[in-house]
Amino acid sequence: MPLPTGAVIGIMMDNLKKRKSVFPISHRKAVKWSQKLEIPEGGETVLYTGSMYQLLPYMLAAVNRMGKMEDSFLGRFVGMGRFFNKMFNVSAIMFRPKRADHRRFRRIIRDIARLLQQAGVEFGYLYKKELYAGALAFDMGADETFVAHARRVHAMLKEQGVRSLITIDPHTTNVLRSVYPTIIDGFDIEVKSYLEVLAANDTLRPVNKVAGEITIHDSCVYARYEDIVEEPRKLLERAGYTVLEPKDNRNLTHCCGGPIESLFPGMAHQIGKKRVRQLKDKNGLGVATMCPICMATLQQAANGDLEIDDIASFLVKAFCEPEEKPIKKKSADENRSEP
Amino acid sequence: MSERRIGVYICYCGGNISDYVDCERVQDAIKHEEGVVVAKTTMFACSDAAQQEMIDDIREQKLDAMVVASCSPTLHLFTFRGVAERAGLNPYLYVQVNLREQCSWAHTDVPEKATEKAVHMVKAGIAKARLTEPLQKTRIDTVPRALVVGAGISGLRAALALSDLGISVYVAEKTDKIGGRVAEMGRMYPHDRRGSELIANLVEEAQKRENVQIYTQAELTEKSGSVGDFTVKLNVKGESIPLNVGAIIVTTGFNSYQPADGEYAYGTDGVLTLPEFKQLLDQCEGDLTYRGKPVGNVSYIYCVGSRGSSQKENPNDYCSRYCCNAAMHASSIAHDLSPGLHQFHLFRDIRTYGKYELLYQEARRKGALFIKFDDDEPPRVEKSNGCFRILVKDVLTNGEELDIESDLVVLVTAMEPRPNQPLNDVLKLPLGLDGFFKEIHPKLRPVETVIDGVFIAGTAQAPRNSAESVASALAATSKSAALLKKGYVELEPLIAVVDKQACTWCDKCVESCPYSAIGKIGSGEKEVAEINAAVCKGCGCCVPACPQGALGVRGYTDRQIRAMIDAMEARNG
Amino acid sequence: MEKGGGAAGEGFRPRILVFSTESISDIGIDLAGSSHMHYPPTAISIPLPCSSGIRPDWILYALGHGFDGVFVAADGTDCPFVPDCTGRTAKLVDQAQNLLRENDIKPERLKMAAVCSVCAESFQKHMKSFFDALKGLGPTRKAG
Amino acid sequence: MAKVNPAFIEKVTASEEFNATECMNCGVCSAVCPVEIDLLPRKLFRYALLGLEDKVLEHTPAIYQCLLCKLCEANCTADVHIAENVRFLRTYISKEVYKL
Repeated sequence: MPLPTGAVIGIMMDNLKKRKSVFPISHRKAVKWSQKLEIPEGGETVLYTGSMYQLLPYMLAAVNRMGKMEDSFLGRFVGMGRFFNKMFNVSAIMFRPKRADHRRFRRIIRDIARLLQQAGVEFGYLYKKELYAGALAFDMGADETFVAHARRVHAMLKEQGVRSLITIDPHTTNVLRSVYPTIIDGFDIEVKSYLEVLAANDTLRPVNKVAGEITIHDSCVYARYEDIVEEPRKLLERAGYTVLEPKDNRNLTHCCGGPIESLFPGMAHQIGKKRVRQLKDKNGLGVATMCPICMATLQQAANGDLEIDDIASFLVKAFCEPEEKPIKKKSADENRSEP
Repeated sequence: MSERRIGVYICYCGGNISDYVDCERVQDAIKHEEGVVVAKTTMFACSDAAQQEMIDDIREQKLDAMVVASCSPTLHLFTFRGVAERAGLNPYLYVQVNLREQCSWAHTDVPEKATEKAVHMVKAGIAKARLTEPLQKTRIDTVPRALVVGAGISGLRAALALSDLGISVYVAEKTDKIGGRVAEMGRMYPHDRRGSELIANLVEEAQKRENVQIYTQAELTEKSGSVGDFTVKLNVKGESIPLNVGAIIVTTGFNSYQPADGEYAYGTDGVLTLPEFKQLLDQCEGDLTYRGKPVGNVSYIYCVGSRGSSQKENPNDYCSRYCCNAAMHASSIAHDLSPGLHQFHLFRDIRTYGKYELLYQEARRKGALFIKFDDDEPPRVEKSNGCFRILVKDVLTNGEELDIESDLVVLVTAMEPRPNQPLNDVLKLPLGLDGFFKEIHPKLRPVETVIDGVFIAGTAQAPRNSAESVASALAATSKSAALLKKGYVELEPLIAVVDKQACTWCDKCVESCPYSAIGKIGSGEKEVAEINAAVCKGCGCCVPACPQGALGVRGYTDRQIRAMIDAMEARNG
Repeated sequence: MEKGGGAAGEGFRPRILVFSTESISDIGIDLAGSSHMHYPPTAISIPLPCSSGIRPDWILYALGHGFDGVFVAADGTDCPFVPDCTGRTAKLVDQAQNLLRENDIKPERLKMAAVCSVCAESFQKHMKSFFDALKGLGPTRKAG
Repeated sequence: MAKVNPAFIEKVTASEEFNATECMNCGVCSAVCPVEIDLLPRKLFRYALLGLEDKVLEHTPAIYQCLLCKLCEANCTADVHIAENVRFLRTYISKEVYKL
């Protein structure tokens, strides 16, 4: 039995309305990636994470739970969950992400910021003021919720005097760049993906020698909604890698299945497996993704068979000096859940 | 012994013939045939060298007939007639034998038998050649005037174009109105001007011309003479007017299919044919209303009267080709009148070819819905509670049965040929199976008819839209002008001949002739049949009709046919 | 005048005269040839302008002079001259069959079918089946 | 028997972006769909356009199974905004059915 669609969406939309994000996530967790990078607060140009990378550990946890629920009697309880969620944070209790997941997604944002710094791009960060952009609400057709949220985001950006945004994932890029202008009169904030910013930047040159073949997995949203196709290839090549093109690529890329993960986990998994088979056909060092959803979904589908990582992780090896390892507090159990 | 001097050339066709037919054996078998003075084989009869050799032979050997046994006459009959002409030999003394298509290629499996057959074929060709006679083309001076029958958009446009070329034109319109169907059409694609406006402009222009004369209530009642010089009579409001013209262009237009009573509820108020609907649209200002009431839903049913769909006997098999485009355009106009209108197009296939695809796109963009039905399960129209219910199985949802309420039902009706019986009796133009006038060749001679000097254009010939009609009208104009401007015409001499001795004038031949080419003249003591050389097409229909065997077609005479049969007979030979 | 079918020897190959037409059926027959579609090589044609111009006595003449069958490859509805060509030709064939009967020749020796400009295959079939039928009938022979 | 309901047609076609009338029913979208839902999007839009509300709602799961990946759009010969159209149907359902 599939999950009750209305109830699942309902929980997420309620969260967006009440807690300004689809899954409630603490500010502390959201900004943790930026430690010691000394990024100024605010400014005209800001790096806008849109919380997507930070949300992914929660989504993985949720999907893990719901994937088990999909065909069980538990599925019926999701409907009731919505009722309780309005009063207290059900999703925060139900889905407890793994510490390792938090760490690997934080690492990617950090890599992106370091790449921008290395390229001499001047940018700030809104820290705790930053808000989720609302892509999921828009995709689910919860237009009223989405529009209200978008207005809130826009007002905040204006208040902070932001004129230009550097986004780091396709969904946030698309929503801010292509959807906001259709619902907010006079929306005049420039939105660029960091891939576009870096590709157009001439000062970014490799500092370490890297080599090998990397299979590229285009994001549907980057390729088909935002026409960002050449930039990631250019960057990988500039870094020193050879780009391998899988069967379905560029503007005909094959979806990872991720977008329906929260409603139809089983089906999403099948699509992910299909894509993994295509990617395996042309495999070198690994597969580069440019969307946290793609990365997570494909990694699950590959189940360790294939090295899949965010493009930023590959780029940072060539363009940046290795970072000093952050001091570990004890040897924590990596699979331990943390809220 | 024959006194003829015949040259025979057997072509290898580079192996196409000689690989299966032993050409030397054929040569041996025929070289002693009566009258043969030259018998040769050649690698390619059509090559320049071979042609020159023939010319030399004709001149040096004083040949008076020639046979080339090569490929199909459709390829090289005129080539070798030309060879004869260049050598000073009358081209009608040439005979072609089709060895390639009808012998070597057809019998590649039995070369021995193919060779035997080739011998028979060449012998028959020689027998025919032996009985050839020199013939001359008939030359007739032309009259620089033309008659256009029908004053619709095609006729009027043809008249102006002829006038431009300095050819005087008479236009005969049967009704009392000029402009035909286009005058009633309302807004037209793509310029969005009204049909009546287009017609008014043409008429205004025609009236300025001294060499254009339009007769209304005028019917063509008689035609005699022949290409380049016809004498015709018009009955204009009861008065008979004789005219002398060199060419006739027939643009008599079409009839709109009238559905049978009850066909898709036709006859019920609110079920309209497409032309009726177009008139309704043309009369509406502001919202689309019918009988004073606003229209909310319109359903169109396509292919009514076309493509075998009709509740009448003998349905039209053809696609009327203009109607999909016209319905799309009407739908678009209707939407512009009432943007809130819901329009449902129930179709079998959409054929908006060429640029008309844009109309289809436009209609869809304006919200028109297209519902495909199966040929075997046409929609049903029921009247209930003051509106119509259309019941249709939608092919694209796997046969979901839909129930659509509609205020109006528009039947997208076919174009049909006009029953022009009196005119057909006069002109004797052949009709196609579909009942429209038929051209000689749909691709190569699209506006000419078997009656030389009579051309067809517009929807008298086939269903088509006004742009295509005018294009064909202008084609007919240039064919007419090419004929009349030259000042004379030459006619093929391979026509019927009368053996005056044998003829007893029983007039059986007269009725057998499809072209009224046979008349009567006095010959000494008696009356005999006479062939009008300018009208006869050489079909030979009169030949078997004559009880006396007094008729024959040149090139296919009784003597020639029998001689060929004799020559082919192997058993006694 | 005509002997029975028994006169046909083992090697009997009936000869067929085809009356074809220059602008229609010859085009179809040509197409059979250019497609290398084999038919009995004893079939041989005399082209005319139109099948409605065949004299019935030519048919009788052919059957009296060595041919065992006559096939009229008619214009059919494609005729460029007369719209009712099929009817006209059929009438002539009727007359000719009567003529054959009068002369004690089996009317089955005359066959008519419309052969259009793309009717290569049907022409081939007609030739083969007519050939076989004539084989059964045996040769036509002039008396005496 | 399915009653064609013009009022529903008007509701679903209210968005300027909803351009499913331009669909030519070629089926390429269904052929390339990674989800392999044969219903989507060709037939779904037909139900919507014909005003067959029940049929549309019957296929709610399919409407949410769409990845919005636009692979169909990249292959669409009629430039139908398929993803946006699907999203619009979700909007309709979110509002009218889920009352979100």
